[in-house]
Amino acid sequence: METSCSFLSCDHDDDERSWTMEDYAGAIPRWCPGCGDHAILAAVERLLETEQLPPERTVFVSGIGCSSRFPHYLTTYGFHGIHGRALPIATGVKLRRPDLHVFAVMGDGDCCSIGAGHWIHAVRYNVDMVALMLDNGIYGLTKNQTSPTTPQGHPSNTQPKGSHLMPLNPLSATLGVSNASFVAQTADWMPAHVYATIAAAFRHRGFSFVRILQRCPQYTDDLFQEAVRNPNLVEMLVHPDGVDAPELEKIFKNRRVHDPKDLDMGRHLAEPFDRIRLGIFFRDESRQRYEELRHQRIHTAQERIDRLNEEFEKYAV
Amino acid sequence: METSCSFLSCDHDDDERSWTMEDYAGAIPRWCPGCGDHAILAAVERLLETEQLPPERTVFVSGIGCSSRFPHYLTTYGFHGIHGRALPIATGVKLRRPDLHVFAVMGDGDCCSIGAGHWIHAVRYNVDMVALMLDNGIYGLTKNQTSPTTPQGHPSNTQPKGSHLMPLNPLSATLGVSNASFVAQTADWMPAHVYATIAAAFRHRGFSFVRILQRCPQYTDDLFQEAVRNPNLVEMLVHPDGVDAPELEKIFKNRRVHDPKDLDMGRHLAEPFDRIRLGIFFRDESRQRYEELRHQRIHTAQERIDRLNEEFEKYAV
Amino acid sequence: MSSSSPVVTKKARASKDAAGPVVIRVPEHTVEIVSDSGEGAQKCGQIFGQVSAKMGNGAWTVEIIPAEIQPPARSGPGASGNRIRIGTQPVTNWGDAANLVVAFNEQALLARHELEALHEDAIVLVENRWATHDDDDIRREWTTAMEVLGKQDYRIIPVPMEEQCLTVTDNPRRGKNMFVLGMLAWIYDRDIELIRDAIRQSFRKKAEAVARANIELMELGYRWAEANLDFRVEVPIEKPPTPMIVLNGNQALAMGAVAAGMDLCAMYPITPATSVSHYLGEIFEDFGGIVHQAEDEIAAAGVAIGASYAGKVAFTVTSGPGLALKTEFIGLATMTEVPLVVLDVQRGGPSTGLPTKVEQSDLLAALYGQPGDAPKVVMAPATIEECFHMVVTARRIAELFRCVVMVLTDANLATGVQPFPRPQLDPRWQAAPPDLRPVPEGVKPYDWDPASGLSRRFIPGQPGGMHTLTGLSHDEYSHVGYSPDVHERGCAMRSRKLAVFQTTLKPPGVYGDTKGDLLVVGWGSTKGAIEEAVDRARARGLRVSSLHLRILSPLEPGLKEIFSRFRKVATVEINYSDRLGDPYITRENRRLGQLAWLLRAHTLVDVDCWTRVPGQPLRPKGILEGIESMMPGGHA
Amino acid sequence: MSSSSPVVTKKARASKDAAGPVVIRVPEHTVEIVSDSGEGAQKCGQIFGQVSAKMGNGAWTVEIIPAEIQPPARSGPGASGNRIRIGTQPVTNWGDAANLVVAFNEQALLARHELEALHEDAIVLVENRWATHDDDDIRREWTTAMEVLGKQDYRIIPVPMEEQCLTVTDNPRRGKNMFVLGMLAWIYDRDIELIRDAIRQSFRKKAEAVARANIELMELGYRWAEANLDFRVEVPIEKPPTPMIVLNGNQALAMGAVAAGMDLCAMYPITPATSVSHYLGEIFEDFGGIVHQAEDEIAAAGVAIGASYAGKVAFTVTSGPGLALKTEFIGLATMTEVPLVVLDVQRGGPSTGLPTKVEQSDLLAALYGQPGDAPKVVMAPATIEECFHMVVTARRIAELFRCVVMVLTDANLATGVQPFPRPQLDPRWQAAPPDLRPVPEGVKPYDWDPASGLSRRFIPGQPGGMHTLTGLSHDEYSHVGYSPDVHERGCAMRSRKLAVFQTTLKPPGVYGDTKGDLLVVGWGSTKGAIEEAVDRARARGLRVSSLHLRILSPLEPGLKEIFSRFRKVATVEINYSDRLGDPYITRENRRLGQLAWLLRAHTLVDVDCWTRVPGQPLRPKGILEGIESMMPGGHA
Ligand SMILES: Cc1ncc(C[n+]2csc(CCOP(=O)(O)OP(=O)(O)O)c2C)c(N)n1
Ligand SMILES: Cc1ncc(C[n+]2csc(CCOP(=O)(O)OP(=O)(O)O)c2C)c(N)n1
Ligand code: SF4
Ligand code: SF4
Ligand SMILES: [Mg+2]
Ligand SMILES: [Mg+2]
Repeated sequence: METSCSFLSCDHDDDERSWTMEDYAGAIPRWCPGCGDHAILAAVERLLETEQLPPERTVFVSGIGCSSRFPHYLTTYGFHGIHGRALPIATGVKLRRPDLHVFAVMGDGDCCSIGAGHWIHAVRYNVDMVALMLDNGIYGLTKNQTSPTTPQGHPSNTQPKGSHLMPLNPLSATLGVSNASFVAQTADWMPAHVYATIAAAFRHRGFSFVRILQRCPQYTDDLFQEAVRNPNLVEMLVHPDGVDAPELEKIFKNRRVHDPKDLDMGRHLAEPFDRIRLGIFFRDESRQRYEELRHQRIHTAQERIDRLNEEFEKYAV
Repeated sequence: METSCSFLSCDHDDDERSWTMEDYAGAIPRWCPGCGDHAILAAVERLLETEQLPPERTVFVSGIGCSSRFPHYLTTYGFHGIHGRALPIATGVKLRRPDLHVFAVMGDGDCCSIGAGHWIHAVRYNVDMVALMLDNGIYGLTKNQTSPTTPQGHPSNTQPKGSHLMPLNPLSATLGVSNASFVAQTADWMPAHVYATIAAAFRHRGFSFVRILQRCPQYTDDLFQEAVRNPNLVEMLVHPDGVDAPELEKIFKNRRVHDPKDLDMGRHLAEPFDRIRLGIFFRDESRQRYEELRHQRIHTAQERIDRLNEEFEKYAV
Repeated sequence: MSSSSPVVTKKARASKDAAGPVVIRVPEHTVEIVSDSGEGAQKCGQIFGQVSAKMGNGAWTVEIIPAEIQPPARSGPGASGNRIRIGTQPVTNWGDAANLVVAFNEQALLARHELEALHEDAIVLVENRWATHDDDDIRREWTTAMEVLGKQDYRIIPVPMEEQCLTVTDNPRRGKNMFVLGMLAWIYDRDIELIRDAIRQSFRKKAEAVARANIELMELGYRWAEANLDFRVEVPIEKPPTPMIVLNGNQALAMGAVAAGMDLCAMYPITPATSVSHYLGEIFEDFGGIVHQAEDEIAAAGVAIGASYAGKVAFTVTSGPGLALKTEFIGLATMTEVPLVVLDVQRGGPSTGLPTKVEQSDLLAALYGQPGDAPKVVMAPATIEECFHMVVTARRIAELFRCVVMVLTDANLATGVQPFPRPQLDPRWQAAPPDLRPVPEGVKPYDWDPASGLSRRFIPGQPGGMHTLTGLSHDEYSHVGYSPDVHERGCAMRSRKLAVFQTTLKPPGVYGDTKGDLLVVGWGSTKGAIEEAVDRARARGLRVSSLHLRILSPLEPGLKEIFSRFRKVATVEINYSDRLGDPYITRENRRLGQLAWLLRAHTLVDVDCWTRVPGQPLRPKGILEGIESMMPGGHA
Repeated sequence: MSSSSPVVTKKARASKDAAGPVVIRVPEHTVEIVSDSGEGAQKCGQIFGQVSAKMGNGAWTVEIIPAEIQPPARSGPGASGNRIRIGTQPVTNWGDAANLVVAFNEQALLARHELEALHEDAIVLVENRWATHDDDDIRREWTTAMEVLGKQDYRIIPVPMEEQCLTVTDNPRRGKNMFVLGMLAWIYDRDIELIRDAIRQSFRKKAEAVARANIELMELGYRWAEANLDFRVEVPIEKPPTPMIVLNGNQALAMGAVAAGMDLCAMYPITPATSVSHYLGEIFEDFGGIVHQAEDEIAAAGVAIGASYAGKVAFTVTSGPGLALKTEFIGLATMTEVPLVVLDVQRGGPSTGLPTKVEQSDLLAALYGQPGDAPKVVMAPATIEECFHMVVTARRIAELFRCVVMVLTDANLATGVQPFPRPQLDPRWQAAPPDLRPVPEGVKPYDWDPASGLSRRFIPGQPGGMHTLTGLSHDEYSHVGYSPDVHERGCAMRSRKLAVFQTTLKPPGVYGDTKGDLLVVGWGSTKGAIEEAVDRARARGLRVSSLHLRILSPLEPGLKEIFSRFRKVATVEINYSDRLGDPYITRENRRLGQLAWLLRAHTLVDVDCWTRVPGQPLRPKGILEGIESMMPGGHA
């Protein structure tokens, strides 16, 4: 993400401060014990620390859901918005303030159900931010309703006989959107991989969509249990341009070379399959970024007045 | 589409009536001269007549836009809804009344911008209906604003220096959605192909998404001009299971065999390319249809009372 | 009083003082059970309330809900549980304070104390393991809490809940609630067989052994209480004359929809409305109905409108933020005259606000939220019984008047549990199956009766009825209108229906004398608490009456006349209002409670208000104070 | 009077009656130009109005807009054009009826006649080619129309517009409007050079030849009129003392946003609001601003909120259906106290309603549309000048009070064109650039002044200010609140700000005597028409005054006192209200105009109303009738 601050007269760039993990910690997380969100938060804190992002120049925007409590648990700027609408808010922030590091944190219901329209369009705008979708395959906060990513047959309070439809594949959907520039998947139970993936997302200039498979012991306890226990159920997408988490090499033996430039293959790999694939499905640094296309020089009050007076001339009596 | 009427005690199925094109005509269309919507309306009337759909059992639902005036110009049941929301209304109609033939007519802004969330989910629900997206690459009714499908660089009233972003590809986006079952493209200036495509869409049991390239002489006059003049700029996707419009064979020489079963290839073919591709990109009759999964037997008033009394027992004091 | 199968052994009894326990005989008693979230106090309370009601006590159960799935353990705000108020007579509200509290930890207890939830001489049964916990901090917290609580007049009885449970289970955290249930069963002499049934019902989806283990724990609690406690409480039972059922408000709404013959509930999850769909999710298919969880609230409204248009009235159910999203579609339904029932289970606002807590602040948004003139019927049940019946009525009005009917309940009704007379179901309550007979020649899609604005709608499938509905201004043929008259006329026809409906209504009754010094006006879930407060005020000699509104749009007739017989009129609402005396607040700029505002415009009477937004139901005691402060001559 | 460069040759003049034309000298005159959509009557009218204003006439231009892009040719509802009322004094509204009408076909003319748009002795210039058209139907239509029109006292002058145009162009349909402009230029003796400039400006995006051809056509019309017409109209010019500019309301809103230093307009297209963004789309980047066309209205609100949160106040602009969709986000901005300006250009409702037509029916939705208690400032400009200045004010209030400010205009202001004093721009009107200095130790994100509720917000980038905004109920630290007090307090702080703002306001002035029989109260675009009607009523001896509200929430002070000095108070609104005397309508169930309703609740005065929803601006004449009908003792 862009860190230049040309546009505002601030001078934090050359400051001498440095931050530790603790500096980024916020309120004590109130997620259930064993909730995958804890690990994701830790990975994000690690990223902030590694990249030494000034807390005041970092903004986490979220929707509503268990996952969307995220910003409260960090000491950065945060905006816990409304359900499904994290992305428009985050877009507004970044459009106005390209100097800020913007993260959007969403749940699967938040992003793929009520927020679906914004999601599609955020992918298309390709505004530089990291979008994390914490996918537990269920509505957590509202206590167990089917989400678009709930596996078919999995019962919930609104579909007690099991989810009716096959789940929506958020990767395929994202990859279907023109101007998509970064699509990756990781899983909460592999902190090193989560870290490496969001680090790659952060480095990517554009809208980086990361789906994080997230355990919800409360409502979808069985969803990833097998995959957690059996590393063979996971296939790692690897590539020199991909996610680098060497410490995982030993555990996860299923490795498949995939060049993130290959969109057709990325789409193909995103399709359901008997294993869970993690890594970068697609990346294209050359896609146009909306905030860059729209970037404007800031004008002084007097410049504005002069220009407006000129405009008045056209309409003068 | 399903035509059984088991669920209501009506007996039109075996009626002896027959309908002519005139029977389906409604108010005089108020589209601009040369507007592609006229031809699409004619093709739809032809379909109604060919299939002899009883006007009272046929419902056209639309949003708001030039294109969404469609239902007014037919003598069937119609619901000219609100901008972007044709699909939820149509879904409600079909869920409640599987015996009806349901069509949804939308503009590109209607479907891909404000209606994007519903569109993604309608594809996923795969409720049996024909969804026509009349894509003129612009907001017509509100007089010339950029739509998600406006070609990059094309000026409009809101983006006078030209559309900022590359256009959204509605075919790719639809093909990215899990449970997609029918995705096709046609163009208003080839009435035979429009007809053949919507006929195939109508025959498909499921959500049939048809993007119709539509000329808007008022605001995007140049959009398809070249393709209209030069049939070589068009590539027809053909296949025994595809669209059949033999009268076009002579004019459109670029023909490419594509099996609609092949999703990977369908996605690949949907990607931007120097020609306009028309035909069926993907079809899968086996996808589950939400209204079928959810279908319920209708209960008599007494059955309901009895059952509710049983339920009361559980809570009886 | 009955206790069918004695689980209590002679031996256990023998260990007690020969004189036996003191029996506290009272016309009503209020119990609270509070635990950490996940420890099951709610289930315990629900069963206790249900069984009490089944035995014939009046009962009202209110859930104490933390705002989060998993709040920190042993934290005040995280306290989860129930209050159950039982009585010889019907109970209409949660009352003021608890007479008996069972707390799984002292922090939850302390929080309830701080919220003034305990009666001054409450009996408290509290888990004692924290007193001797390994963790210094916890022991210290215990001591500090006990010091505070010790200063009160409570009778605090430490109970070795966990220790006891460990004798039959190795996960006491999951079983403690049943132990407590058993204690309560002994204290209040509840029917053990009914309790066993309830436990079985509650665990019906789990393995049978689970229910068995829970029953065992319950019986353990029963025996422990018998052996160790020196008091019992007797709330005499007077069997009600009619058969009763016990439901919470959301179940009642759901059953009402079934009784109304509706068969599509289109919704998107949102607290505290969602449980309507949970309950329907379980039973609706048995009635040929389906719950459609849409992609968002907008789509839910659209699907309901589509389904209504295509046949029978469908409904959508939501709460504040979801209502906001349905605004545009509600306007469309109004304009096209597609009947639609919208259930709004109110929670605290604005915005995400207090998702699990009660408030009555959607009133004006329901009435006026839609841009343009969008007349609709707005109703509000005051009791759980009315939740049931009002959905039936709403469906009929929506159909007859081709309009939107909004039913406003709230988080208090949603989760409150109360027995009420079992409805005698009537087939005429149900929507008729779609009638597909041809439309008679010449009938127009809006064949408005020029006086009343009423017309019959056609539905798809009816030969000869083809027309296109539109949200644009339109004439009788549903053709888009281009002349000024068309719009004036459409507006008038849609508005006129409300006037017609209003003329069918009777003036509301006054609770208490029909004249006096103060008339308290309320709506929705506050009825029981208001009337109890009025009773107490009258007992103190105050000339106060109350009036409860069920129909907010159009307003019920006769209000001005009724108001004129009182020196002062004031609303009581769970709504924000500015208070006179606060900085900057003047009589002129004071923002009043939403109902007060409405009544002022309607009657031109200087309606005052006493409002609070505590995120919990109002207490009779609080309202009584409000009444006293507002008595003409008082200081409000 | 000036006509800089004479285009009129001696020869042309010579062909006229030597006596020269009759000159009608009047203090004001109203012209209508109507054509089929696409024939350019609007452009002709706009230039005529603009040039008239530039010359120093008072002027008011109203667009006559068909509902569709391409209505059928020669159809009444499809008539497109302008009315331009010019005067020696400033003109504040579109008046009653046209004194001169130029019609491109007789059907458009007939439609205007039927809408009573023509003065009884109007002069009519009508294209004559239809009289001799090849198509029998068309000739018949012409004859029928002329019969109807012939019965009136109009002076009808057929003009061979097309025939004339064909002498210089082969596509007369596209050039006729310029021919007409030329005729008008001669009739009203307009400054030809100004007209040429305006034509050039208007075609600046096209090839230069286009402007040239149009100027040629204009000059042709001028010469034709000079040669053939026997009358001219003189509306004397009194140069206004200050420099003036001529804008329509949407341009004024857009320029106001620029003057306020805003640099993000997030919107989604919707009539009649969109042209704000069209205009900004052209100029905003020159100021460092951008127009963001979002995927829908919800996203537009979200982007504006995000941008505001991140620095300077941003705004969103919409109309009814879009406002409905922004409801939830407006609640969030209110709750989080993120300043936000929402411009709502009202159109006819409910639902899609009358997309291009004026109405004032979003008032209550603006005030009360959000579930929960969502206090916000609602303002409404009454003139185009106020459109400009109110955006500047709105931005400042939003920032100072950390609140949502809604500015309601309407389709009449949006497209109306009027000269007003050129604003003297002030740098202090502009939002300061984001201040990123560290937050002083100890300052909380909601450091509410306990009396006023005011606090300073921090924005991202300020060291030490890190906090998380939330739509949940929260305390000063923006921490989610779990106790009743937190919610009560938050509600009070948000509400208090309105009271503080209200105490800074002055009572509105009364137009006319400050006491009398009837006080007419209005808001928004109706001011000019109301005051003109009041003038006329007073001229007839009626004791009527008027009062115009600009701030609707909180209401301006002193209303009750002002009202008390009149025997009767009534609003005039472009809103629906039930009429007494209509079936079923009683004093009790009558639904009043939205402003009337608001004022009743606020003042407890029995405010009556006279309202119409014709989809066009009210006429002074109509209001005058309303006033007469409502005079105490009158029959309302
Ligand atoms: C407009 C609106 N609709 C519904 C809700 C209720 N709601 C809160 S969170 C949520 C879904 C939570 O699921 P998800 O997004 O998957 O997040 P999770 O809790 O699983 O992390 C819903 C439906 C709301 N707050 N606002
Ligand atoms: C909620 C809402 N937002 C905006 C509008 C205004 N509006 C009407 S049609 C339209 C877009 C039309 O474009 P498209 O959907 O492509 O249809 P077309 O007119 O091109 O056929 C818009 C923005 C509206 N009616 N309602
Ligand atoms: S409910 Fe699930 S997602 Fe929510 S905090 Fe608990 S474990 Fe996590
Ligand atoms: S504006 Fe374009 S889309 Fe609309 S009717 Fe005219 S040509 Fe067709
Ligand atoms: Mg989730
Ligand atoms: Mg379009």
